[in-house]
Amino acid sequence: MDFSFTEEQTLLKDSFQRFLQDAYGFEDYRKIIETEQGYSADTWAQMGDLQWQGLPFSDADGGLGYGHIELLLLAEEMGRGLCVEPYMANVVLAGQTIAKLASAEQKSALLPGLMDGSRQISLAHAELGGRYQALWCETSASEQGDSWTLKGHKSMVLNAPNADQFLVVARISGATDEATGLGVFLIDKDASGVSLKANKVLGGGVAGELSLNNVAAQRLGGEAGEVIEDVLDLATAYSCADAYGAMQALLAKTAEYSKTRKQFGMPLGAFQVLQHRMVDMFIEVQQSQSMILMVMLRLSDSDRAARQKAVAACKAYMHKASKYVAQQAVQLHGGIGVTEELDIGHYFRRLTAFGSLFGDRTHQLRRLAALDKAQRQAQGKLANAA
Amino acid sequence: MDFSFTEEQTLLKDSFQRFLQDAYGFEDYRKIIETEQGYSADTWAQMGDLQWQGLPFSDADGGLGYGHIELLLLAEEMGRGLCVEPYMANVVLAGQTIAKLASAEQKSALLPGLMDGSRQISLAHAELGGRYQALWCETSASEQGDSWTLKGHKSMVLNAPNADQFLVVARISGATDEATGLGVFLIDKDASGVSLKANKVLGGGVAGELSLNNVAAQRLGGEAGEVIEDVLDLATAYSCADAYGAMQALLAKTAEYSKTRKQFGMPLGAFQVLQHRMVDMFIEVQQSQSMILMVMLRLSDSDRAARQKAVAACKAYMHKASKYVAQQAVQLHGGIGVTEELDIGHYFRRLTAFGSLFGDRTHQLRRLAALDKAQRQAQGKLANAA
Amino acid sequence: MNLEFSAEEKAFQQEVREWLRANKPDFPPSLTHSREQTLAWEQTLASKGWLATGWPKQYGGTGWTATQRYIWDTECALANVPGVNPFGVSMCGPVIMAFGNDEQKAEHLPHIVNATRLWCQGYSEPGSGSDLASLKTRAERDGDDYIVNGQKIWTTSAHIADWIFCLVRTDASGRKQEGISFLLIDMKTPGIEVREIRSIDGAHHLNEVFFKDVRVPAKNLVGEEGKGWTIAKFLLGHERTTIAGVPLCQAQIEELKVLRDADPNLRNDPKVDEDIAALEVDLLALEYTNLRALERAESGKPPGPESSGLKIKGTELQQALAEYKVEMGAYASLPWQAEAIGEAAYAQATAAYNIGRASTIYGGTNEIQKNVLAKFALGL
Amino acid sequence: MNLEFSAEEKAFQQEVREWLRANKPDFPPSLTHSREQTLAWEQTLASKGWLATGWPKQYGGTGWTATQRYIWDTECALANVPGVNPFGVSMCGPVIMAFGNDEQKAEHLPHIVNATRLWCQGYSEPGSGSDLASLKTRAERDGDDYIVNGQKIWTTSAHIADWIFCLVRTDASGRKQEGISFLLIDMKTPGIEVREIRSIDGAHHLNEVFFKDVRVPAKNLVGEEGKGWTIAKFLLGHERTTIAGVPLCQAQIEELKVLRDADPNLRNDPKVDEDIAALEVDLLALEYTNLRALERAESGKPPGPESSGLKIKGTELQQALAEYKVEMGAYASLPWQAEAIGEAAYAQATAAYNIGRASTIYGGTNEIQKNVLAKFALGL
Repeated sequence: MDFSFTEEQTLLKDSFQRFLQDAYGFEDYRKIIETEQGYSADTWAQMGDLQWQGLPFSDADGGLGYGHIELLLLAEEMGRGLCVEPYMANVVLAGQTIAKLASAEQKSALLPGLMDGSRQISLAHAELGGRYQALWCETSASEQGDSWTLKGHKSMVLNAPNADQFLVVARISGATDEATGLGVFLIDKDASGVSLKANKVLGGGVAGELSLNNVAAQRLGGEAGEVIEDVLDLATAYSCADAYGAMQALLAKTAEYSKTRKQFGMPLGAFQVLQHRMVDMFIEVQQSQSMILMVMLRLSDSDRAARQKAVAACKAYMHKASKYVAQQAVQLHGGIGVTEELDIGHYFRRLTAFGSLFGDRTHQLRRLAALDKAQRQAQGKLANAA
Repeated sequence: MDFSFTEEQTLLKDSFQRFLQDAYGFEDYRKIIETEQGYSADTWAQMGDLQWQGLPFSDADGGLGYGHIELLLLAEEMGRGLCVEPYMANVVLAGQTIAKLASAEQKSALLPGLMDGSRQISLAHAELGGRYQALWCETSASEQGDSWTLKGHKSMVLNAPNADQFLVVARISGATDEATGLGVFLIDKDASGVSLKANKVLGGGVAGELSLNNVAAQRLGGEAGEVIEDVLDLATAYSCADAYGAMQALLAKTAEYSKTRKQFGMPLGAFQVLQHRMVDMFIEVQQSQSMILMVMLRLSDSDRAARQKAVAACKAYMHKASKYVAQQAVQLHGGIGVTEELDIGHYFRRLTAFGSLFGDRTHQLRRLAALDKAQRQAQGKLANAA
Repeated sequence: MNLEFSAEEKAFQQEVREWLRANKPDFPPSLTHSREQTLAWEQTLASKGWLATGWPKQYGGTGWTATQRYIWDTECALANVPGVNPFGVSMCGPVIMAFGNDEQKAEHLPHIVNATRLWCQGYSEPGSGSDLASLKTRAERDGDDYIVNGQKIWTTSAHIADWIFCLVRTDASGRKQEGISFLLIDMKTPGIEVREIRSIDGAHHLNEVFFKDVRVPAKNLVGEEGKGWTIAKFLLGHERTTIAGVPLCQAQIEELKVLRDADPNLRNDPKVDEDIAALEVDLLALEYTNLRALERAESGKPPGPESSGLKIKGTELQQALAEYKVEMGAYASLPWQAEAIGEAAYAQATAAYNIGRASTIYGGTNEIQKNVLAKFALGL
Repeated sequence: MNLEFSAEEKAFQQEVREWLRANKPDFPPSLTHSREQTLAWEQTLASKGWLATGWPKQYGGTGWTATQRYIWDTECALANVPGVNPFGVSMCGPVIMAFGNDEQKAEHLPHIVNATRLWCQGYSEPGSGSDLASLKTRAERDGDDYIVNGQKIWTTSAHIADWIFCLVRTDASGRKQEGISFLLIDMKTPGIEVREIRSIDGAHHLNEVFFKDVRVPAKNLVGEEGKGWTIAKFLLGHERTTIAGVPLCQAQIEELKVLRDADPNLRNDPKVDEDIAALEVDLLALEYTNLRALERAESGKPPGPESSGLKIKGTELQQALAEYKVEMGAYASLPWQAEAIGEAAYAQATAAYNIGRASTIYGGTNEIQKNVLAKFALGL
């Protein structure tokens, strides 16, 4: 039994933490989120120079060859440091889709720019009609000779306004909610028939509503359903680690504030009710850490259902835990906690956005129950049930 | 707008409270619940002499002609006083079924004895297979000439071991969960084919599992579905009022205990965390009181759905509130709260039983949602929905 | 026991409903109305004589019963019209009626009841949040004036207000509750500076107000010097019957149902039905607790124990409703300060959830409310 | 990072599983085993050498690693065998090993490890619940003996125990934590009276123990006179890695699933699936927090911050599981001290829910745990 990180992992994490501390003070962050593109092009370029974007790609793909543990350690620092650079959109969502699905030729065309920060790509997967169902897809792809044509609408395409290209999940065959018959297609942002409406996103960053009206597209690899599910699971785990970083920051800042802020002649932290509230926050942070460790361990399980259960359980737990920590951090800060001027409110928004991304607690509990029932069925435990 | 009780109602309530205080000290109660019959025959007879059993029956039926408000005020005192006399089983469940369904001849045969306490009757409605569905019924009734024959199994027949007769809900026609095709049938406890297994019940009192193997029966009135639903709703409201009385007692006793019990040199009630806990209990008691008043007002609504919604909402709220108050009362009493020797644990058991009787919070929330959706449908608000 | 409206009350309800339908403003309610919007709507109400719903007729109020006010509040919520800025009508006005002199009444009440002056409230200070009595803003007597120095914070609407009522310290020698006075200050007085505080929802509701040698005529002192704490307590106990926000919650539940019924993912999900039913049950309990408080107010009785939990339960429910709406919206709740995607109703859901966290903080945190309840309701 | 069991550990797991299957007692686990049942099962374990799983080999323990103990606890829960009375093996034994002299070790450890003496714990007193240090039971030195007078309460198993270890006051002059001593007392000593306390679940677990002029040889003092509080703290910090009750919770979740799958009303209700999944998620977090604590113990590190919440979260989850089982049972949960109706598993559901409320009270209430955490984990 071993829960410790390697020295290399610890160094990596510490060095990224220091990088963010230098590049990303709270005042820098506040300016960045007010810009139209919603991230710092300078920081993004520096990250490219330092190869942070290349971290989870294999050596063969030109990356640093690290695994999901290192990726999640990075995410934790993103959350702690309120980093709004488009790492998840480019590196996790688009990058891992390409890495898992694309041909060698496509990879060599797309990944180098993605890794050095010069090219941005967004994955367009979500559609409002499907709520959180990963593979619900009305957007259609039809083949005409060598080329594909896309038609449909994608929502909440993260970082879309900054993207040079889009990866679009589209349906080639089958019913709207079927698991098979899906492909991933590459299009240029300026291609004919593409229209994009930009939005800011809660918690920082930007996104877009993408309308596709007979857009010519290039297909990446083959059947895409499992890859999309796996990439969304990795992105969910990544966002959990990000949330864990933010929760730690909120707890530390709240405990600190409670020691200095006085009311009725006593520091807030001397009131038993507030002490217990912070203990409850502390316990939730500890339990969340356990869930992150659990995901780190299980994401390398050879059983796909075990990986999915791990991610679903982690998000289900942390959605609730993160709401509690965020809400209580605001409550304990009082008035100053509901302003833009203090970082507390920004962590609150980041954690609120976390809850709704890629499926909320209810969605994940249902996934978990379905996966568990399938397993029990396979084990013959449901023999008598109907 | 008027939430006040009449002077007569207040007098009635006070006099029943005094009656219980005299007849029913905690030590009396503890002896009674250890007896096989689970109630005090003396007290029951005294209550009959004082006409308490006749309270909710109409003048025409030989009763005192009071309404549901007086009945619920009585129930509140039952709960406060930990009274385990079989009032709900005889007067509410069986009594109101007879009053609403039976012929004049049947009433005059059954009600006088019920009202003076000399005759006991239990309503056998529940079947485990139906969970909390009021009209789910596998027990069958078949007609042969003038007489009926019952076959089936009824569960949790309250006060059954003390009953002289049973009223059995049985299906004449239709599918197991259909709302129509139900009748109520009278049988003697000693009739051929009747077998009864006696149980003690959580929170006091006794019940029985009733097996009916071709039992000859007399039918009461006609189609019984609506009457059964209405009687169970009244019994639910009655049990809510009972729970409200118990909750008040727990709050008062806990607050009192917290002022005298010292730990670390201070009374428990001086610790802020415990103060807030008791404030939360206090608020739940206040909200429960509001729900009881709401039910009292709405139970006379001419709209049946409005009455059903009121009862469902009250029970849904109070199941949760009563659990909170009971659990915290035990927690604040510490070790002594989990013994038989203090009344706190007995209130806890009474409130636990309350939760499971006639449908828990989940059941009632679903009823409420279904009733509300039906109403919206009727109002045309669901026009676009499918 | 009886909760039926009388025939007169039913007729009143009908009249109110029709008037609101005809006179509803052309902008939707929001947390950040401009000065122009605020004045336009309040003057519409004032010209009908329906602005000061809690005031007696002698001061230009409606003279309504508590039941009429309940009907009014409910109809306003159902009609989805903007709320009325509370600082003049619900706070400063009643204080002047109860503690002000004739000159103050003549000077201020008409402007409030006609919505020709907007007010804000100068209570909180950077160092005194829940511990209001520790406030430090000084008012020193200088001839016929007070010279005011200090800072207020969390001042809602200070940027659109004409006047501010302030708690100031006129004497620092005794217990901290003593030496506090209640002062009315024209916001145009030299030395006052208003700075925006941007809120967690990205909007401008709140301000800091700085006072530097601000000269305030002594005639603007309400009540006696040093007795401001009495007035502060009077205001805290005021408006118990509307604090729970029941009508607003009712409108919000209805909105959740409409949103549910419009979305196949939600209307075919029994859990959503159950969740909404659970919120509705909480609201029903709150409504009846509120009605009990209203009945007591109506019959002139002092507030009973039922009223004490209204703020706690009301704000908790408001927060639960806001949180649930965010979760119903799923991806549609994620755009920020942006146009809606999907159902328009979700565009502001997250902002409302964010700023709604303030409801358990302002006006005495819920923790403070519980401290008070422990003492007065339970004797602990 | 790695959580795979090694080949040796897997073989051990297999061995344990098979042994438990072959040696499982013929009575089911309950909260109220008789003395005969307790001795029978513990002596079965002892004869295999598997009773003292936390002890080093030199005293007859298993000498197992923390991982082996985790495997053992998990397999025991899965096999549904009775637990071991903790007062001898997990409490008195470790105290004697750490603080006792050679004579005491020779006298007591073999009886514990062979299950030839049952122990109980004399800590709580009527006036000292959470405030243990305020205990009043006196032990006065009289030649080679102490004379003990006073009363203990909530003494689990006192009615079936041979010996009791007690905290007693040997000096009342200083701070209340000082002057407390740790004394071993033979329950057959004249002057000891045991009275039953019937619990909320109707069963007999607990007792009051009265001491009237009970003469205890001074050689039964463990450690120094007046240093009992040090031993008490040692015991409180002990057994951190099993306090959460994870294996038991796992067995209970599995039971809930089996009950669900057997009942069409439950297995066709998606809400039940979701509720159970929510409990399972909480358990998974608890399990990994427990594993973290175990890993630290394994590698000889002091308990980390993760271990502090284990008792709080563990007892809350145990209570939630018990409560949910009652609600799954519906009417089948209502019979009391009676035969089952419907599924046999529900017959004891309510009793378990009732007595389970004690888990957040004993061993330091969860409120006390949070006081301690506020101080040590957060520095408040």
